Amino acid sequence: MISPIHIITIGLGGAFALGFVSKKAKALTTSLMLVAIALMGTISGSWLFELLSGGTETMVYTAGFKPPYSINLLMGLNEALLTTMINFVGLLGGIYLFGNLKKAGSHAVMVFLVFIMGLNVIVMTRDAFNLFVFMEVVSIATAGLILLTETGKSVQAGFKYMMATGIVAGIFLLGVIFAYYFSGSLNIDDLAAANITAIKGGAVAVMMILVALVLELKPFPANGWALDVYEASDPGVAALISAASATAFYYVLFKVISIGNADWYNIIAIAGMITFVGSNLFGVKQDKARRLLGYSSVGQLGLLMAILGLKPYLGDKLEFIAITILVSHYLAKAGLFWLAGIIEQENIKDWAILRRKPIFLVLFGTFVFALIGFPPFPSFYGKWELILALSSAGQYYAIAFILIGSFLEGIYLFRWLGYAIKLDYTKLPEIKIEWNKVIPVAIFGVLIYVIGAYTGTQMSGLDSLCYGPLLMIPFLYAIDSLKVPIKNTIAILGVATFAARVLPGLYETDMLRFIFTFIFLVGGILTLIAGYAYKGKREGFYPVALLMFVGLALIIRASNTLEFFYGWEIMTAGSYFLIIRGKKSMPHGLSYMLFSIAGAYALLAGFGLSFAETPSIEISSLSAITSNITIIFSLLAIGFMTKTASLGLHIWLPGAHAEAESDVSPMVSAILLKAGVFGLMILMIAMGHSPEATNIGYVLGWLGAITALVGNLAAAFQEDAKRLLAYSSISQLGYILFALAMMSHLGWMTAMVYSINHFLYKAILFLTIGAVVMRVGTHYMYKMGGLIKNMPMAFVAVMIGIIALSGVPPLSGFAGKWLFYNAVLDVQWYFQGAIVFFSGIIAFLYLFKLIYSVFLGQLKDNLRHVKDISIWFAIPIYTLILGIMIFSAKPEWVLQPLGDMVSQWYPNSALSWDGGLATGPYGYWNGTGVMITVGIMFMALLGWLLLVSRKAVKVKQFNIVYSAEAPQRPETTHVSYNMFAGYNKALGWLVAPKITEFWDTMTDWVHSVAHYGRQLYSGNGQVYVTYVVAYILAIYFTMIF
Amino acid sequence: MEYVALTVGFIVIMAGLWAIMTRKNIIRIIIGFSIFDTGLHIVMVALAYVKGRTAPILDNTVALDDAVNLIVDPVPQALVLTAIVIGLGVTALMLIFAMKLHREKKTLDIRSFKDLKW
Amino acid sequence: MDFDLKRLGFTLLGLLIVLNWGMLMSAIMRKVGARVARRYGIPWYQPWIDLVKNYALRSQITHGIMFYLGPVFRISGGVGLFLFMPMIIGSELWMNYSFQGDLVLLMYFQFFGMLGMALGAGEGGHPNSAIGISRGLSQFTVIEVPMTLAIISLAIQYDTLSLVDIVKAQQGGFQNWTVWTNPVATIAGMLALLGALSHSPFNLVKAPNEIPIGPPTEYHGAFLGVLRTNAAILHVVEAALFMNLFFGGATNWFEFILKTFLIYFWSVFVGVVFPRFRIEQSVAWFLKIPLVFGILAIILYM
Amino acid sequence: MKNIFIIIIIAAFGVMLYPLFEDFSGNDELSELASFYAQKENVEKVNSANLVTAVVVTYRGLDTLGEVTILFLAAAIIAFSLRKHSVERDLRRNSEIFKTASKVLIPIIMMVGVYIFMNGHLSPGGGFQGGAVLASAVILMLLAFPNIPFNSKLFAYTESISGLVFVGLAAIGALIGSGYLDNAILPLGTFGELLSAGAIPVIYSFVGLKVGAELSNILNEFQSVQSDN
Amino acid sequence: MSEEKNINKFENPDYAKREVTGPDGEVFIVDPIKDYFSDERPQVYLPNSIPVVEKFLNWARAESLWVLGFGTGCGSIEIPPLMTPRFDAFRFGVQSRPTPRQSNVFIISGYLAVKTLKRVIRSYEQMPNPKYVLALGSCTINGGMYFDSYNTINRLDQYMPVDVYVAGCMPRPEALLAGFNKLKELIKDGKGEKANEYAENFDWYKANQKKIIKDWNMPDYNW
Repeated sequence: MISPIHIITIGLGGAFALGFVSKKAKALTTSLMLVAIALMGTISGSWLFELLSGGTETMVYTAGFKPPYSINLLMGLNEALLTTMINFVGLLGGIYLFGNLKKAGSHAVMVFLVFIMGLNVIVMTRDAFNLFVFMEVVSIATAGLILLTETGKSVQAGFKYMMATGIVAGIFLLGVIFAYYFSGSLNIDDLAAANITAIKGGAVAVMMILVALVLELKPFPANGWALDVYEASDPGVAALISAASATAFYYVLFKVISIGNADWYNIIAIAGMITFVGSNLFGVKQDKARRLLGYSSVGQLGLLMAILGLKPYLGDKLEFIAITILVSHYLAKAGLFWLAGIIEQENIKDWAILRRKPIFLVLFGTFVFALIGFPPFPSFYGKWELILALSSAGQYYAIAFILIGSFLEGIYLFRWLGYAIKLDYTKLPEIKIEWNKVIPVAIFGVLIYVIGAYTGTQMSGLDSLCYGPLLMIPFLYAIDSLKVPIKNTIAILGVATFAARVLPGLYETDMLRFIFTFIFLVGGILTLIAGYAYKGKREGFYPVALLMFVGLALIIRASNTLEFFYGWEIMTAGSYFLIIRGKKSMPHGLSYMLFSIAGAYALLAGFGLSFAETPSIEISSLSAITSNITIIFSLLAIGFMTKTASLGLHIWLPGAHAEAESDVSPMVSAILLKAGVFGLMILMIAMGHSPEATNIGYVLGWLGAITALVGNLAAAFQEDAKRLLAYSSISQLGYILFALAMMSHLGWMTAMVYSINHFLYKAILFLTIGAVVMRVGTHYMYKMGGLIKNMPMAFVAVMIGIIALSGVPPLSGFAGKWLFYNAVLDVQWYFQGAIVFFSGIIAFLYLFKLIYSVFLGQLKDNLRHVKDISIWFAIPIYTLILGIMIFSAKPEWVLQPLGDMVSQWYPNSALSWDGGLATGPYGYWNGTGVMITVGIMFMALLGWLLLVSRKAVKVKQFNIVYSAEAPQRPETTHVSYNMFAGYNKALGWLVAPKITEFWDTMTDWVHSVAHYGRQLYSGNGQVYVTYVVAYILAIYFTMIF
Repeated sequence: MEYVALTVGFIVIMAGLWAIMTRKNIIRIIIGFSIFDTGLHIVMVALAYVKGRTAPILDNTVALDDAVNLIVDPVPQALVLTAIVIGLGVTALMLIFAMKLHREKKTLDIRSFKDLKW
Repeated sequence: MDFDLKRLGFTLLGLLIVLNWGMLMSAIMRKVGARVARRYGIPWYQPWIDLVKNYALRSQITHGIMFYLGPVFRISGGVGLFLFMPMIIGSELWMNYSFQGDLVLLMYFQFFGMLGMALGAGEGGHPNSAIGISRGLSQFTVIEVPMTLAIISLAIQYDTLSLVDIVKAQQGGFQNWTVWTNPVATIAGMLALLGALSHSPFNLVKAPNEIPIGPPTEYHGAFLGVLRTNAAILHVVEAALFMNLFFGGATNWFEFILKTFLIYFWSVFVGVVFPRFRIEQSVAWFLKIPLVFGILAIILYM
Repeated sequence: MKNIFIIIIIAAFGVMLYPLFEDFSGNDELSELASFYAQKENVEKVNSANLVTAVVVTYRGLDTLGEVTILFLAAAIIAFSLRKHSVERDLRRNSEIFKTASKVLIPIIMMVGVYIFMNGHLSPGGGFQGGAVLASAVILMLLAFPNIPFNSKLFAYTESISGLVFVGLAAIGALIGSGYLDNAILPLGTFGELLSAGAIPVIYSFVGLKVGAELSNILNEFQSVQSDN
Repeated sequence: MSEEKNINKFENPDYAKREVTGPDGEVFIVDPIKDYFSDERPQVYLPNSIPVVEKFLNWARAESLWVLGFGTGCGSIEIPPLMTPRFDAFRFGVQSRPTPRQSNVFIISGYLAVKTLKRVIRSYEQMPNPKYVLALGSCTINGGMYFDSYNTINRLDQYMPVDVYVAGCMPRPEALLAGFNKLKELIKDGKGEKANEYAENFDWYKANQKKIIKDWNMPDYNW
């Protein structure tokens, strides 16, 4: 093996040797530098390989003396990994900056090379003063690189940087020299062993060293200078600072922290968490792309710092967590900065330009998701292990801080992603493609997946099947340029194959999973069939749709919480992309994502706490929890309830469902929401039997009832057909939540019946209305009307859908209502039950409004020639109608297996079957009989009417009695707008958007705090220096008190 | 003697900080940094001092055999050399920045360079 | 389910009785109204004549298929309600098809006709129909709240949702009637009945002069005949429901006629005394007084 | 007002420094580390009379390498960032006395500089000091003869060669000696002689050249953009 | 020329042909009169072929006279007293309905302005067959005191068939009741077939109507 010291030889020697190369041969100079970095990378890489394959770490001594007499360097696994990372990003960064470096000449190239070399040394060195020297090397080189692209701003940023690092270096030097005085050594290991913190002066010296290192990591709020550097320097340089420097300095803190006493872990943890939360909070208000990346970088470093500070609680997981999160940050942030350089747009709203080359958008999305910690990226596993470990250690505040910080980061990153996906890009210029800039980004983009997959294989408990189906996604993306029918067929075949493999076995073994798999996959196939109606390419639809279905399938087959969470996040990501495809979906996609992230973090915290209770991540072990049930159950329930859009957490739903595409709305409404239901069921099966859970169940019951009421009332006052259905979904999910919360046999039967029914009729309604909307080109019901003449197929579908939804016998909706009554009386939830019943009647208001305003009443001028809904929509719709009909005619076919299933958890007390006659504890009901009776009666009466009015003359729409006048315009004759005005006067106050206001106020607060808070960064370098000094003092006084 | 040096060093450090934090002229701020560095160097030398001893150069007055008892600590002296050179590099670079800043806005008032903020 | 011809026959006979009784009852009520206004009033057979005339009108128009289905839905709702309602207690055959479903079925079957009516009237395309329906639905939602609370209270009291069982539990003397054993629920239910029968003060739905008779504005001839047939049936059946719930049911047709008459009379009695509510007023009213009684009824029996 | 705040901060800074002062008690003995350097057998291993030089060049040679790098960096940065701006220079004429005196002094100063770094391992002084003296000669030259053609390429090559020699010697130490920067790759010679202490004088000489060249370069760059207006 | 201009002045722009763009971009012409109104002609409905049944039905029609409450002129003030205790028309099976669809008897009460005539025709045509017209007061029957008015019609039966004429200026409610009784007799005798007469002579009636009504713009028959 080549001694790692030769990294210095190559780096410095190369830099000096470059002086000989002709100043004219600029490309040669730069290429030589890249060769030098590659050689350095080869050395570190070979060490990494060696150490990973079981080699021993090596200590390099200089001058032929052992430490402390001379300087020594360590090449261990960490060092090898980090130097490899640094050299790799250095190499790619060099390629990226090729043009700039070439232009700036050989001196700049030398600076670049020395910069990378210096970072290598500060990772490896074990001598405090040597560390100081090379930190100075790096900071001067950084200042030089900032000057690489010389603008007024970059010079200012550079000067601020020099001022801040000047102070920091001075403090560090002071600390080092006193540490030497008190301990007699400059070697870090000796300093640690000397335990000089025991004396006051020594403690101050250690404080100075550590606080200087912390300051190098840009802690909040003493980091204004760093943000300026990120913003103003060349993106390629910023990428290096963010990826390489940060990595190196983080490791420095990592190795030097041992000189401090145990308190220091706390201080660094707190500093880190404040940084993580603080800078992400201030980032919320930022709209300059690179500065925002700076905020994010600083935040991520804060998280890493916090992780280091939490070392005492993380035990042997520390390195895994730190490395996964560090690597994610390293790859994603470098990639993002590079992207920023390629597209050259300052304002984040202009990042829509990415859509000119969709592959960039994919890369951007990848990096954003990797930063937030979505699977399959490494940070997902890091955060998972972090939360689990913290929970086991009882560090609840730390969990809260970390999750809040991550959430705040999610706000701006997803807003940004939303801008990129949705805003208009036609006015923006073309992207200039320079291959040397694109290749590094692409390599990092691929690498982040590879490393994520590798990390996944290192996790215990994660089945390889968890990422197998994900391979469909790149495949579908690869064929994205094909036409819709081909892709649709492939997608359907994919889902169908999966369904065919999974479903038959499940029916015997696990009814619950069978039902939900059926809803997810068969529902998926049916909604995908509607996709044939689309023309053109529909770019990007199929990968994300499949992503959602894969996520759903993973949730079902998860056997432990890790797999479950993995699937949950995959599903969230897929559904986010699906939702945001709608024309006006940008804000709704964002709010969906934010609620989803918040929910996911609640889940994560819940899973973490449950892990702390049982030390097992098996889902079945949830039932073994004996203490903390209230908090765990609540957290998990809240997490699932964000998906089921319970009251308070529902505001994302109406917009998201309403603005989504016609065949996406049923996917997200009829199918996706059931994931939350499934989660709640899993949770309650495991934990529902404890008295604490029963108490929460009581609360959930009320919540469900009120959700149902408010959802239906709000639906009745909508003018937008899809929004109406979306509110209806909220209330239906309220029913289901209510029924689940009863935690009794009948309650769960009700919930299951509602789930199945809601899937059937909401899919029908959303598909039909979506298809109608596709034809008429508006969501607003008052702009439609009288379409029954043009769209009889759609009308019949909606009619059956609303009859089923309203629960009117003889259709299947009644099964749910009947069970519901028995269940309510059984558990004695009379008032909640009455509220739910009330809301059930209110459903008539909006159902009538829906069918009347769209299909009945007056046909409008411009809709006279619209055609019936596309056959590709009709096929799934009528398939589902067939399902409703079968369920209605033979409810026992569905209900009996359901009863057997629910009996596993809640023994059957009263419900018995005699053929088609169900007898509950309170009542009885013969679904088949009612169907036949009503059918015969209906036919007889229809026959009678047809007989007596056989000669009726068919007239047209204005042939109505109109106070002796004739209507003049269909628009003025169609009663639709504000249809339930009287009702609104009486009960409208119930649906005053208090909750939306609440969340709006919260958002405003966050933005206001961010707005006023970030004025801390006044832009004056001197002020920043003051912050730095004040920060040092703050840490000092914190330490002594 | 060493106490005096240390005290003076600390005071110079604080004076440097004062200059850095209050002077508005960039050149003065850079001078402040130099003062700050100088203070550090004084402190380093003060720490190296051993009462009544001489410089760590072995010549006729300092016998090789008894050097341990005759010289002051050479390490901080070596360090201070390095620190001075580093300080020189930093100062040179800062001056470059100062020059460029002046070229940009024709002023050296640090308060005028607030284009980057928030 | 076996096809039972005898039961079918009895049911149809019952339907005939109920239909004619409904006609007669509405004539009597109008007569009562006339006498209150010091008029002679219509002849007692007027409803039959009107019905015959309506069926006998020669020309008719139709707005489309739902225009046909609406009245059919409507009358199916009425007849269905009749079918699933036990009429005479103690007679297996007069129990109709009540073995197919319980009180819940009855409550939800009311919506069947309403929904159909709404659809049919909607197809007519007349704005007044839509206005009438929106008012009707608005009012209906709140009527059902005290009603539901009363029914829940009864279900708690009798530990069943089977109407047959509830009626049977009230047999053996009038002291067993719900009206005595659970007066609060009865009050709630009877207040709800006022709305359900759409008499003044809750007749804004029809509002004959402002939005000519509301939903069925466009209906005429045989369509109107069907609707009137249904109205006759429905009024009796609704009264019968309340009779069964609160007043001990009926053991023979005489008792049936007497009790349904008195129950129906209650709403007429209120109707001739009180002026009409606006829709938001009636919504608010039902969510105040009857709701309080409903809640009280449950609290008392919880 | 703002200044009061800063006074408070600085006072607090003083408070923070106080424990250092409080726990400082001067030195009565050398620390273990320093004694090691001063012990005879160890001194003989390096064989440099100036212990500071021994520490600087050998024991902590890596620091020195970094130090050299920093100067190198500073020079490089100044070079690439100032190159772009060449302004019209408008300079005063220098006096005849100044010019003549400079002609006499420059070679002498250079001699002194060379002496200082060549004897760095024996007497106070060394590469950095010597280099600085060399550079002072250059600055004198630049001031006296502003328009003299300055061969920056020569300085650049000097700089590069010196740097390479330093790094090369260091690497040779790692390859054939007992470690990176081992000075024993050359004969250690007799204690106190000019040609002693192994590679130290060589390294220090080149450091001196390098520092001189770098500082000269820096000064030249500054001077090239200087204007008396 | 000036004639045409006049017609244009009366024409309702809402019934003019208009060009419309559909949601899919298709441009087409909408002709409201044609597209929004049925253009069926009235039909003649034969009485039931079984005389007994027809007799029974006629009896039922006669005993259930649903009146369209349409205040066409000053005479309409005489109609409300019919329902008061003093006259109590309910006794005779006379009830008022608010919509022509459900009415059988149309009381044209008093002078008929041309403008009103148009509405009267529309309402009349919207009533189901069989339907009866009761002309109340001189103005309706022969113009009365408005016989030379430029804007009222003189004879209603030029424009629609009239079953019963109740003369007077104004006739009192008693006269109206007598008119009802007369109408009943007519119906019971099977003579209440004026609706079929209207259908049979439709072209004649239409020509008369169009002659006097300048701003016709409605379909020929209002279903």
